[in-house]
Order: sequence, then structure tokens, then C-alpha cells
Amino acid sequence: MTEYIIETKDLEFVYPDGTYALRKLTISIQKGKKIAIVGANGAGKTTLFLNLNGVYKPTGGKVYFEGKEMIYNKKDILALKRNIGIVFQDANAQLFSASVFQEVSFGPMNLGLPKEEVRKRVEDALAKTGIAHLKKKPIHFLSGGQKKRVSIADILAMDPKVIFLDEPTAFVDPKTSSELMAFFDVLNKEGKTIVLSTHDMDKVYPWADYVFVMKEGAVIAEGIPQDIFRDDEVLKRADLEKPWMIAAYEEIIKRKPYLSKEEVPKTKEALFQLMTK
Amino acid sequence: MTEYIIETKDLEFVYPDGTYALRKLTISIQKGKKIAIVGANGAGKTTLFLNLNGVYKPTGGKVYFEGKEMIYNKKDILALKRNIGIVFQDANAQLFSASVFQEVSFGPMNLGLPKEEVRKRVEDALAKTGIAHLKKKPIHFLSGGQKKRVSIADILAMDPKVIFLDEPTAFVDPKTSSELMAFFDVLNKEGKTIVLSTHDMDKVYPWADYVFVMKEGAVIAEGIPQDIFRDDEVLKRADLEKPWMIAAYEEIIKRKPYLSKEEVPKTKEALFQLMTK
Amino acid sequence: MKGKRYIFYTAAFTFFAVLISQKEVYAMHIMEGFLPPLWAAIWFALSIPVLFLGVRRIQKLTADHPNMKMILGLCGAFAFVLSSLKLPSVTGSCSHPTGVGLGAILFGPAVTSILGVIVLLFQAVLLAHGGISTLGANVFSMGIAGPFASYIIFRGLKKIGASKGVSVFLAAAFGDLITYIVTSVQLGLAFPTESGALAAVAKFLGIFAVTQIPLAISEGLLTVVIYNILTVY
Amino acid sequence: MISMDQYAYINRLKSVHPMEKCLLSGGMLLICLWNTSPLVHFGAIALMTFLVIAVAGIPGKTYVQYLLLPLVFLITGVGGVALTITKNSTLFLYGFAMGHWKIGISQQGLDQAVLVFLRAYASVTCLYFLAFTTPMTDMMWVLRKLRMPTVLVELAMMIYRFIFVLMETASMIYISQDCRLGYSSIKRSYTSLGQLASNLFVKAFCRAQELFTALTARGYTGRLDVLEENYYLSMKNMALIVLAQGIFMILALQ
Repeated sequence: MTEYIIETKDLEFVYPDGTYALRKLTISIQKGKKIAIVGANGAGKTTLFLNLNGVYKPTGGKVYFEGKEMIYNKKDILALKRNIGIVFQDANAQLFSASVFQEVSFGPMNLGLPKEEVRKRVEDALAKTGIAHLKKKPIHFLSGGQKKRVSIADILAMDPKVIFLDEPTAFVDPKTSSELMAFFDVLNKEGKTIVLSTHDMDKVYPWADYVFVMKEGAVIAEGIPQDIFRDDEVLKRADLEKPWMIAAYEEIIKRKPYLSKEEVPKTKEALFQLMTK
Repeated sequence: MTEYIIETKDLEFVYPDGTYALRKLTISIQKGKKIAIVGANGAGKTTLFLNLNGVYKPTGGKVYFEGKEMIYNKKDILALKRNIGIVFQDANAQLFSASVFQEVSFGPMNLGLPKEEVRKRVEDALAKTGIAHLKKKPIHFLSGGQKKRVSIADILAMDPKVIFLDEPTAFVDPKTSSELMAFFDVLNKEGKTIVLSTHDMDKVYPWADYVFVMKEGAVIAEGIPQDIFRDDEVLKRADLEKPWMIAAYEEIIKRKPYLSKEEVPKTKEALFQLMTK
Repeated sequence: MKGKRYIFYTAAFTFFAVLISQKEVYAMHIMEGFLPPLWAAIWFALSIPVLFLGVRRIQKLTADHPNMKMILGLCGAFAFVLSSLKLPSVTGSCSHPTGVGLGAILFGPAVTSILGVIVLLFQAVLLAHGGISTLGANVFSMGIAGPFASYIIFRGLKKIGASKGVSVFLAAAFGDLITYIVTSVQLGLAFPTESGALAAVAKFLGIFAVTQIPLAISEGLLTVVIYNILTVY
Repeated sequence: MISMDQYAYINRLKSVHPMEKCLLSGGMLLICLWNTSPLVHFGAIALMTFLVIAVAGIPGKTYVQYLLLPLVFLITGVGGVALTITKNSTLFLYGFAMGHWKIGISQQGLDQAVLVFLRAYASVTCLYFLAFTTPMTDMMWVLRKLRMPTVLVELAMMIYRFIFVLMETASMIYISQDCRLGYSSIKRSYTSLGQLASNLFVKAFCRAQELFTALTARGYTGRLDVLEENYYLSMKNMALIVLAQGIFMILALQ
């Protein structure tokens, strides 16, 4: 049976100044999967994350966490913050402490854990993100990629069940960005549900298990990437580019229609195989 | 005869704290061309731009603008700043005025032009970048893509001969980024020399007339894109990814060696043509 | 005589040092070790009650608005960065805006004094500008006297209906001037001449007037520019 | 400007217990302040310079550059101390009259000026020892141990972190303005700098809101608690510090 870790029903959120940010948004996020949420700037991805983790309180609709309806009382909000972590787009906006160690310890400290447990969690998170050697460095000495890793360690140290990554590859160079994508796979294999928002269709297509397409605060399409990214209608509506692998695949089957029975390729290798069939 | 607008010979730049940023860098930029400068973060692309436009003064070597050696006195610096515009990577950090009109008028005002001329230039620049309707908007209300356009209008309003674009597609969504690349073509057709630095090999490969590869403050290779991006050695040394078009092309000729006599495809269409030959 | 030799060495060293030192005029931070211990202690003692008030005020503010802590943190960082910018002064020399007037107008003087003490501490240990033993004196002049003067002037002028520009200019400029006067008083009290402390104060006022009066005017002008732009947002 | 901060994290005394360094620096500072003997002052300068250059490994050139920084204040200040204004003095070594008043340098003023000069320089070297060898993050730890109000330390921590973020933004805006000829005359410099400062303020304000949101997502409810790292006191160092300060006290008594 499929188990959903987060579900929303007709979720709405209106900012205090009256701006509608989320409109009747219904999604179900399957436990242990790699989920991508795609959509142009301002589609409401970040607002959605902040609603689901309890920083904002929805102004309408329902949110379920592990099947239980959230009423956003103190206990619920605490449970959401504890179990759902957000790694923000701009690491500079998230990091507040000068020392890497203290920065990462902030989350676990707020969970009220004993000091020894906090220490252990911080060391673990730093080791996992590959920055144990930076422990004593001040944050302003770090490169952009290293700051990103600290901001991920921040969240890992809280040991959440779900991790939202808001445009994790936006400010980093291509090499770091490939390393990060591989790291998210590792986290996923360890049992975390990973939800990633991004612009980069080429990155997300081979990575994601399932895709939601957002536009103006609503989900306009969802499905497996092989379906979503072949739907020209949806891509156009949401202002998205087609991943080059899909574009190439479509060209191939246009010229050799008999290949359309084959599976849609999800890796470069599969595509090149198909190309020469 | 080829005419070079900017040339450097053994250009060197050392920051006041002793960091070497540019080492014996010799390049010639042909007038009216679309030039790409590629290289990992920290290769010195931005520092090079700031040296060529007179914000930094080279610590060694020579710089020629339109064939004339620059000695970086007050007059030269003024001429460089006037004729070579830089659009920086992070528009959000770069824009400082309250309204779009005010922001774009900053450069022309400093050129000491009469008010009417300033107004005309601002309106022209806004029209060209497609944001005339945003003229009176406050900057912090704009989206990332719109801010990018404002930062380009900033420079266009000064009417420089050369425009340096530092990672112009880094923080914008894919649609804006394709539109921008097309817009740079238009500017180029109007006679501007465009120099673009980027990480995004897929974008730059079909666009550029000529490519310089930088690593650790030096140029390690230069040539037309069809040559540079097929040189695995160079790509590896400079930590660059291969454009997918080249990767696909190489797969094709690996399987069908007789196609290697054909021209290397520079557009998607040409590639797909080749694919089915 | 022992003194003579010292004078020669110190004079030679000073001359050499002035030749190669950077031509930057720092604002009125009394340097480390300049004040005798007694006066250093007195200014600490006078500053502490105000700082205590400031801490209480911030605690109350942040308890009501948890986001206030971030706002104050960022504003403190802003004040530090502002003070490290070089401001073209009327006399042509470069100096540093203090932002004290702006802080007092926006947050009130007690809160500004807390930001002031942190910024002054950082200036001492990051920029070698000011000192630990003279922190009390510098906090009193820049973090307390200056902001209070700015605040009172701004409020007073607003009450009698002066224009925003004039009130902001005078508040910021006088905040600077009061800082300079208080610093001169501090130096005069610590190093009185034969004819008393008052003459000594006058002496220091005269010496620092050359740099400080143009600086106060610059700071006033800059604060007006900043304030005007801020009100547009 | 950042170089002092950078050395604090890479010098050879970085991992020494911060309390030991504060004790040495603070203790010597007090000794220098309270003593009028030039011997103590020269001794302190020599010891601190030795520690900074030979032990901590700070380049001599950088250290000397920093020693020159306070000179402008020192010269005007010491000049002011040396100068005497009086109606009735006959003790001037050098002086001139201005109306009823006589302005000049007396032996007493000169002695005091020399004392102030030496005392200030000796104290500055004590401060520099601390600044060059102790990372700011460690100093915050000391502030906490000294029972400074929590809110003060929390603010200091955030201010320290965001100084670097805002400094970067400020320099980006500055370069961008410079590219567009924003600093080509005094008047333009004024407008440009005013725009820079006010925009930086607005950006700081937005950053504060973003930070608040991000920290709330990690469970912030008003307290910024972080885990302190452990430091271990070295008995050998403590003994050396006490010994050094003892020697200086004896020196002072002579």
C-alpha cells in the first residue's frame, strides 16, 4: 500500500497584505520518494514549504502529516518543524552564527535534546555533508558551495523525516551541483523523503520519482517525469523548458516511430542506446 | 581585415592582499563578435572584466582599447568605463535605487548628459529590454528576471561599445534565460561587441562565435566552440561539462564513424538531422 | 635627564610613522590606553546604567516581537559597515559616517546605545580602532551622549513643526558635534592644565574642531540623503 | 580591513584557551595602565610584539602596519596633552603669547605627553595580541562566561556574522556604481554613497525578515541557544601568564 507522509486538501494561503499565494492546492507526497516541485519564479513553491512546516498557518484547507490532520496548535507546529526541514535557496539568509559548529547546533538545541546528543548530531551532520573539516572555520571564510552544505547540515542535524530543498542548485557551480544531487540520492536511500523545488529541468528529469507542476499558487499537473515533461501543453502553461533528453527522445521517435514502444530513456546512456537503434 | 576592440598582453592583476587573480593573460577580442569566456568559479572572469573597464588598475602587462594602449590615467579610465559596460551576475545585489527609472538614469546622469537626453536614453533602454511598463515600479517589487532586465537596461542607457555579461543566466528562470540569449543576439546585430561569461555550456555552445577558456587567472585555450568543446583534455582541466549537443554528436559518430565528415552541428535541428542520417 | 632621550626617540619614530601611515582621519574614538585608569573606570561606571536600561528595553522589545532580534542584529551590522565606508568630507579629507543619529531617530537612544557598544567593541578588535580600556568613554560619547542629543533634537524640532529635512540634518549633525564635545571634555578632564580642566577642554575642542566640524556637516547631509530615500520605500 | 580577523583564525595560538589569552592580554593591559614606569611599558611592548610575531606567527610587516593605524589620533591627542594654555606661566620650554594667554609646552606637559604616548602604545600592543590571536567566535564564548546579558551576546553573534554579508553587498553596489561613473566627482560621490547606504539599510531590513523566517523554520521562538565547544585550560600556560605578570609587577615596584 502506498503510504503518504504529507497530504493537503484545498490548501489556501493568503498573506496578511492580501496577496493570494496558494489556491486550492491538493497534493499527496509519498513517503520515501524523491519528489520535484517545478514552476516559474513566484509560483508559490517556497510559500507551500513554509505552510507545510508550520512557519505559516494555512488560511484555508487541510494538511495531513502521516495521515493525521494538523490543526496548527502549538503541538502540531512543533511536530511539523521537527519532522519537516527546509533548506532555503540563499544560504546567506539562513546562516546566522559565525561558527559552523554553533550554527548547526541551533536546530537540535531547539529540540531540547541533551548536550551530548546535540554534539553527536552536529558531528554526524557535518560528516555526512562532507564538511567535518570545516567545523571550526568561521562561516564568512567558506565558499558558496560550502555554505550550502552547512545549510543542509543545519537541517540534517534535526533529523527530520522530510527535507524540502528550495532551489538547492541555484547559487552553486555545476560541479558542486552534481555532487549535491548525488548526495540527495544518498539521503533518500537512508529513508528520507526529499522534496526539491527547481528551475533546472535537465537536472530534475533524471532525478525525480514524481513531479508536481505549480503555477500561480496551484498545482496544474502531476505525474512521473516521463509523462509530465512530454506534455507540451503543461510545460507551456507553466513556462518551463523541456529537458534536452526528452527533446532528443522525441526527435528520435519522430524519425523512427517504431522506437516509441521502447521505454522513455531516463539516463544519457539509455538515450544514446536508443539513438543508434 | 579583422579589427580588435580590446587586446591584452601579459595582463596581470594582484589584489592588495597579495592574491594573484590574473596571470600573463593575453587575449584579443574581435569587434562586433559574440565572445564567451568560460571557466569554473574563481577562474578570474569577473576580475578580468573589472580590469578591462578601468575599475581595477592592472598590476602588470598591457591593455589596448581600439588599438590604443591604455595607461589608466583619469582620461583613459573614464573612456573605458564609458565604452565598456558590465552587467553583473547578481542583479539583486547590484541594483540600489528605489525606482526603475531612477536606477537606469544613474549612468547617463553621471555622463553629464542634459536631462532630456537622459530621459530619452532611459526610455530607449527600457523599451529595448522589454520593461517599459515597469518604469515607475519600485525595484524590490520586481521578479528575478525583471531585475536582470533592469540591470541590462542600466548599461544599455550608457550606450557602451562593448558589453560584458557576467553569468547573465545564473539566477533567472529558463524562459527568461532563453529570451535573454536571443536579446544578446539582437544587441550584437546592432553592432555591440558582446562578451559573456558563463557556466552553462549548453547555452553558450550554440551562441558563441569564439570561446576563451580560463583557469586560475590564465587563458588555457581559445577557439571556435566546435573545437573547444570537443577537446576533452581542456574541458577536464577547466572543470567544465560537455554541452549535451556535443556529447550526443560524439555518440553518433562513435556508432556511425562515416558521419564524422559532416559539419559539427551547432543547432538542435542540425543535430537531429544528423541523428537520423 | 632621562626625559630628553625618550623625546628624541619618540619624535623620530613619530615622524617616520606619519610619513608612511595611511592618510585617514578616524572619527572620535579615544585609543586604547590613552585615558588614565581612574577616568577609564569613571566612564565605564557612567555608561553601565544606560546600557542596563538598553538591555532591559531590548529584552522587552524582543519578547513582544521575536523578529526584533534579527532586525537589531542586521541594523548593528549595517552600522558597522556604514562606519567603514569612506565619506568624502567637505574639507576633502576622508572620514567615516557613524550612523548614530540615524539609529537614534529610528530606534530611540537606549537601544542605540547597545548597538553602539557592540559596534565599538568590534571596531576595537577587528579594526584596531578605539580600545577596550577606553570602551566606557567611547560608549559614553558615541553610544549615549550622541544618540540622546540626536533624539532630543529630532523630537523637539518635530514638535515645533520644523521640516523633516532640517530636523534630520540638525539631529545627525548635532549628534556628531555632541560626541566630539563630550570626547573633548573627557580628554580635558583627564589631562587638566595648570589653569584647570575647563581650559584643557577648550584646548581639545580647538584641536579637534578642524576635523570634526566638517565631519558633522557631512554626516548631517548624508543622513538626510539616506532618510529621504528610506521614506520613499 | 578583514586581515586582523583572518589572522585570528589561522595564527599558531588559535587553539589556545581563549580565557588564557584574555587573562594575559587583560592583565597586561591593567598593569600598563596603572604604571608610570617606562620600563614596564617598553617591556610590555617587547613581550607582546614577541608573542605576536615569533609565537603566533603574524607577519612583521602586517603587525607594523597595524601599529601605525592609531598614530593620527595619538599625535593630535598627545600634542594636545603636551600643549599648555595659561595666563601666568614662566615655565615654558617653548611657547608664544596670544593676547592675555600664553600657549606653549612646559616640562610637566611634556613629561605627561611622553607617559601617555608610551602607555597608549603599550596598551595597544596588549589589545593587538588579543585581536591577532583570538577568533571572534572564541571571544563571544568569553563574553558568555563573563555572564554578559544573553541578548547582548546573541546580538553580537548576529552582528558579527552579518557584517560580512552586508560588507559584500556594499562592495558589490560600490563597484556597480563605480562602473557607471558614480564616483567621478565629489558631488556624485555624495549622491552615490547616500543611495548605497540607504539601499544597504533596506536590504539589511529584508535580510532580517528572511532570517527570522528561516530560523522560525528551525524552531526559533525567541532564544538563540547554540552549543558551546569545549576548551581545555593549560596549567603550564596559566603558570607562565602568572609568572610574566608577576615579573612585571616587580618591575613596576622598582
